[in-house]
Amino acid sequence: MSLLQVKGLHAHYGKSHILHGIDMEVPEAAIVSLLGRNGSGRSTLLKAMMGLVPPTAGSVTLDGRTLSGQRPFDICRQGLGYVPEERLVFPNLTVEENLAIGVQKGAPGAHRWNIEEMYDYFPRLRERRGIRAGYLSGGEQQMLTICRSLLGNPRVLLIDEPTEGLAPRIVDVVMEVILDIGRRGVAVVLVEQKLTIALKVAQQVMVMGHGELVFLGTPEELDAAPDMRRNWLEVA
Amino acid sequence: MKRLALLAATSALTLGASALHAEPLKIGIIESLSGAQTSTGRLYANAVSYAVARINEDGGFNGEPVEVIEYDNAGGAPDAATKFRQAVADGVDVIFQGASSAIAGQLTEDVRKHNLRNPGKEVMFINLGGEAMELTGDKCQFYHFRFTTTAPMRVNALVSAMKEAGDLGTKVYSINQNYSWGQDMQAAVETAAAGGDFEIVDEVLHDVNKIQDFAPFVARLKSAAPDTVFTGNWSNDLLLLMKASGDAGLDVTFATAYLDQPGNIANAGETALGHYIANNYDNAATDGEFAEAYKGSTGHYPTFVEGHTVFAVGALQQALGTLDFGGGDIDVTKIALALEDTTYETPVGPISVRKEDHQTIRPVVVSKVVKNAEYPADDTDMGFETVEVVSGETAIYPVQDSCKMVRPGE
Amino acid sequence: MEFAIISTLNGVTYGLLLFMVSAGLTLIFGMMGVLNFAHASFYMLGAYVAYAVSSIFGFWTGLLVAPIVVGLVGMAVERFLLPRVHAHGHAHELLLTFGLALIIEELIKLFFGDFPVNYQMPGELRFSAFHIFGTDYPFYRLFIGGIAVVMFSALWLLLTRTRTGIVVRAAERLPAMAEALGHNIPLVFMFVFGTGAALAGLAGAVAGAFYPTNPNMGLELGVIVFVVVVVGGLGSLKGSLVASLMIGLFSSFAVGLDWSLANLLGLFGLGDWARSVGGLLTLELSSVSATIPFALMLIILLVRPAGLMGERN
Amino acid sequence: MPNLRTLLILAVLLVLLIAVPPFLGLGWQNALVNVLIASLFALAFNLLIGQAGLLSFGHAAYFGVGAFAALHLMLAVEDGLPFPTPLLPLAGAAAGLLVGLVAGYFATMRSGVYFALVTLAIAELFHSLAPRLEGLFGGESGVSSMRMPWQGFTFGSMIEVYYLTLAWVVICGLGLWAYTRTPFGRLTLALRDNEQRVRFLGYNAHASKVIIFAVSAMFTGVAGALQAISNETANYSLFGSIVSSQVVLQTFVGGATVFFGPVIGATAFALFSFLVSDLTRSWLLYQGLIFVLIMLYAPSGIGGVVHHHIRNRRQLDWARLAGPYLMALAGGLLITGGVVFLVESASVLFGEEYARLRHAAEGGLPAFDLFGAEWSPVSVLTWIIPAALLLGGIAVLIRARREIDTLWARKDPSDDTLAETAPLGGEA
Repeated sequence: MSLLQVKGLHAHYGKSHILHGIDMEVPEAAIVSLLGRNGSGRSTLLKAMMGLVPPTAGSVTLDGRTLSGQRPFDICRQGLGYVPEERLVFPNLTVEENLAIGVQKGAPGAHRWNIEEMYDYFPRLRERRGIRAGYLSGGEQQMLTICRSLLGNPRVLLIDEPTEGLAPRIVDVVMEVILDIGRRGVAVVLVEQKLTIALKVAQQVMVMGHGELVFLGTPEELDAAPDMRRNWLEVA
Repeated sequence: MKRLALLAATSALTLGASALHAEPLKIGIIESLSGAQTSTGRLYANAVSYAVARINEDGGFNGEPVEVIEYDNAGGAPDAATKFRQAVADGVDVIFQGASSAIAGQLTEDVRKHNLRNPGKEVMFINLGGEAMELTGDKCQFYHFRFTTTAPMRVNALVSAMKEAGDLGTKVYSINQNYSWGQDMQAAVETAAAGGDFEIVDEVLHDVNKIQDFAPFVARLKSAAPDTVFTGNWSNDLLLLMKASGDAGLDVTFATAYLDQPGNIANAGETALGHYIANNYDNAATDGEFAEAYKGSTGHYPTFVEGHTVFAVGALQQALGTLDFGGGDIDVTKIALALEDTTYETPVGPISVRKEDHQTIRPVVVSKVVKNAEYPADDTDMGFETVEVVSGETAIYPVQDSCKMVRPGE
Repeated sequence: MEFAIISTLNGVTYGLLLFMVSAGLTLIFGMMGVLNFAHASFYMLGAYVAYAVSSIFGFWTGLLVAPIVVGLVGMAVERFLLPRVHAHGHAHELLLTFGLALIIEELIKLFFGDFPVNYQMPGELRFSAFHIFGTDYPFYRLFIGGIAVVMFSALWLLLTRTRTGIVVRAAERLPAMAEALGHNIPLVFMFVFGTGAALAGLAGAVAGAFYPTNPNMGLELGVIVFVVVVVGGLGSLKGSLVASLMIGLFSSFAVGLDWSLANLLGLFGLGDWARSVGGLLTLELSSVSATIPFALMLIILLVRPAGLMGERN
Repeated sequence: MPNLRTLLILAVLLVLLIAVPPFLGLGWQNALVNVLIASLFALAFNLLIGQAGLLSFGHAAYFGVGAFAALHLMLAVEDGLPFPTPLLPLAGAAAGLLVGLVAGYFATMRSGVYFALVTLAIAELFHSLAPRLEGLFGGESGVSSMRMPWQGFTFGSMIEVYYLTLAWVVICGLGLWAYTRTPFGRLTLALRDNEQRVRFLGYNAHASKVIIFAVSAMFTGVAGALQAISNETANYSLFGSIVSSQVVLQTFVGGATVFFGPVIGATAFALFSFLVSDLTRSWLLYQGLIFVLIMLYAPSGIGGVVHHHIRNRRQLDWARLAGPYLMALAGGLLITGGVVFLVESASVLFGEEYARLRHAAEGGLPAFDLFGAEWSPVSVLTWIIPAALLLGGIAVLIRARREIDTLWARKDPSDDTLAETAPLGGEA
């Protein structure tokens, strides 16, 4: 049985129906890339799993335990980590305080992370540990949000567009860290716009369109399906 | 309790046999029965009800028990205007009101206009507590009667009694609320300076019931180093002022007008000792007969405004006694004329109406806060001891030039 | 000199009392965006609870119980009432607390009557702290100030030095994000609201024994507290401390200053003209000292809406 | 656009308002004048909150300004200025507009809570300065004048004042309604929903807000002038926070989202104070309770609930709904009974008179009179009755609400923007 299972998930934003019954599975320690055009519902899917947008139907289970219907903080404590796309650092807190917020001692993750490891991943953050996060650059803020969520020792980490707007050099650093996270036994669901990156790191690829899952397979299988890429991924 | 008109049970019995369709005299109390001044408004209303019950025990008027209807003016002039019209609609003949000069000003104007427009259906207004000078000055009119003191009367009485008792000193500080009543008090203190042989060291007018912390005022007061502080402050403004000066350990005597408001003595505690008040009435100045009778009926001795309110109704009762409408229509103008000629004997002395401006000439009781008083205040061991009952002739001041009263038929 | 020193002392202690009341309001507004109209009612409630408790169990018990009771009331409001209107926006939250203020005031009148109640400081606190320029300075004023200072320090340490404080400050900006990191934000909100209410309750319990405890005390202080919070910067604890002291000192000094616009114009030789015009120009500062805070608030709102120390609008 | 039925209802209402009052007593005529003035005030206030989404906590300022302006004009008329008495409210309108433009210019620089606070501060400034400015506001006793006769009308009787007020309120009401139908009125509605878009369309959002603020202040000024004409006095207490907050209460109880909602609220409150304020000392408590309950359970107000029913009238099966609605009403009445009993008992038991009775009974708990019966505070029965009323009422109400919810849910909920509004019939 897979680590994370999503069954028939529906979600609404106000009156508009965004997710139309998503079924997906994430195996232990796997990196799954979630692809699709803007507005296809990828971000909403992550938020629905996290409980930030309460699902209107369907279920999310982690290791056999039902997460859907619970408050986000409970979901987090049971092993789901979330890195939002807007780089939501707490601007009035220092880097160190931002990291301290993420620490969850009782969490069940495969690896127990500590703040020093984070600084090893991104030495830049160590240099700026006393600075208010609001003053960090976009790349630094992205590093901070990933680290902050990792410190909750998640079993599955949901990451929403980590590379958007970053310089290529920093993109490489971030992706290297994501690969390392996967190597340490944490499953990752990665929403990614850049196809090459998404295919490079992932063991499994999913494509969403209009709130439904339209493709599920390996990166190689997606490569072999040009129709799929033309219809659901490339910008017309 | 508007529609539950208050009828004394006894009167119903004694009057049961008289004319079937006689017109009852209706008294309307337009008081602050909600809002910040509720406590005072309630006292006025209760005392009027008590005194009217006495009228009804004595047979009522015009062959019917006198009816009392209470109206809540919510502490504001606009609501009072509305309630006045309601009272007119209910057929009220005499209106009583006490808490707030502003409301008294509204009501006297309403009464004047109503009477102008409705000759033959006049309404009269007995003012129990609106002490602003303009009510018997600029705004004076035939159908308004003031059955309470004014600032000069209180100040004159205080000056004369305190001087005699040797408590006045030569340096006087005046601190008052910045509206007509407070300004009147300040003016009265200025006027009294020559006769009282004192010098006014400083004068302050401050916002009404808005100041939380009086310590700054006490600091200013202290630097002027007075012997006596005259203040017309009431409610919180008095209490806070007195407590702040007590806390600062100032050795001054307060000469006040409203120190006997319920709760003040208990709240001020020992700080209140030795301070003076001039008021219309004080239980300690009497033989106690009235106080006991009042207590017998209401369960407590008359406090604050209750005494003089009862006397106002008493004066009205005496005036009514000289009239007989034979059970027919009530002519309010005749009642007003009769009231003008009434001299009512209260336990502290006679009250009569000065015809020129309808201010009552009345004794003013000057008392002092002492321990182990005869009538303890607020369940404490403190209370008021009478220093002097200043006669009406001594306390009264000349009619104001601004009063141009139009008498009926003129 | 004497006037200046005494006025400073008085201004500072009064300012600290204002701060004690407004701290809770600032905290709640900063965190939840709710402008709690019932805050001054919590202050009054604190005084009355303390009065009721102290008349049986003594002053110190009252001082302890009042903030707890008021804090629980605050938590109940946050838990059961505010969520019902939350979906309709901040205006409805404001209206709800406004209605609650009306109800609390009327309930107090219902149970305790319209007169001031006899709530007194205990005898052991009724002494003069020191003697200055021939005046006693009451110890209780320092006591009020001292409690305010302790409160401010405790809050400051709590917010900056503890994990809970960090979570509170994080949730102030991004509550959903903080919750997604595993923090029970609904509980934090309830705790903050309760703490804010409890602080107001404590202020009421302390101040009620010094100033009279009556059903209007909330009304009288309520608007001033708004002024403090707005001038200081909605949500800034430091700001409301500064604003409290400013208003405290200001109302303390204004009393002794018979300045008017006419005096000012007199410097330019326009004094007689101003006096002949009268009206606004001849109003003395001392007689309108209660007006000044509103003018100050208006100016601040228009010139620097975030307040003296606020960081955002 | 108004359909025929709405017009018909309004016409009938107008005919009733014209034809009935001469047959009513003075007291009712007086109450109706207050209802009309309060209605206009609330309508004018609602222009801001309902149209532009701006919550003002200081509308007393414009009400008071209008009243004083009208009074000064009345004084001039008394001194011989040939100005027709029926047109006096124009002075209120002009003053309201003028002050509204200035105040609005500053207030609308802010939005949301900040806007509310600016308006609050402006009103407080007026309130605290007015008693100091004797020339303008007549000190604390205020300004007083008299209505002068004009063209055979003496304006001495209540009924004449009533018709004058009615005429102005109807005209202004229509004016306000027409205003919301103009392109500019619609624009301001967009302002409430999406300010960004208004800017995008090339309009100056701030200027638009100032105009709507000033228009609201102008009509508020007319209401103030009408009150001045009817009272013939005004004093600074008109600027008090009570005046500002009453109109807020009335508007939201009536419903800010429906044009005639504020009229419903104003009518309900004015009549409530007319009928109840002299009956019980706790009427402000009841008023507060009603307001909070409406905020909690019917945030769109009475008008909103009514409107909601009218909009969905075709889908509603009244044969089925009538039962649960009556049940809800019964539940509401039971709860009201329980609450009133408790409040009135408390007001007796904690009152001064009862304290004296206890004193006389040496600390005992003597029986007290309430609703024409005698109750002993130590008897269980005394407390079982209100408890039973309350619990029974709540139980009935919950049951009724569940049934109502299911019946409402049967019709398609998606077209229904007020789905979250529980249509509670009872305690309002």
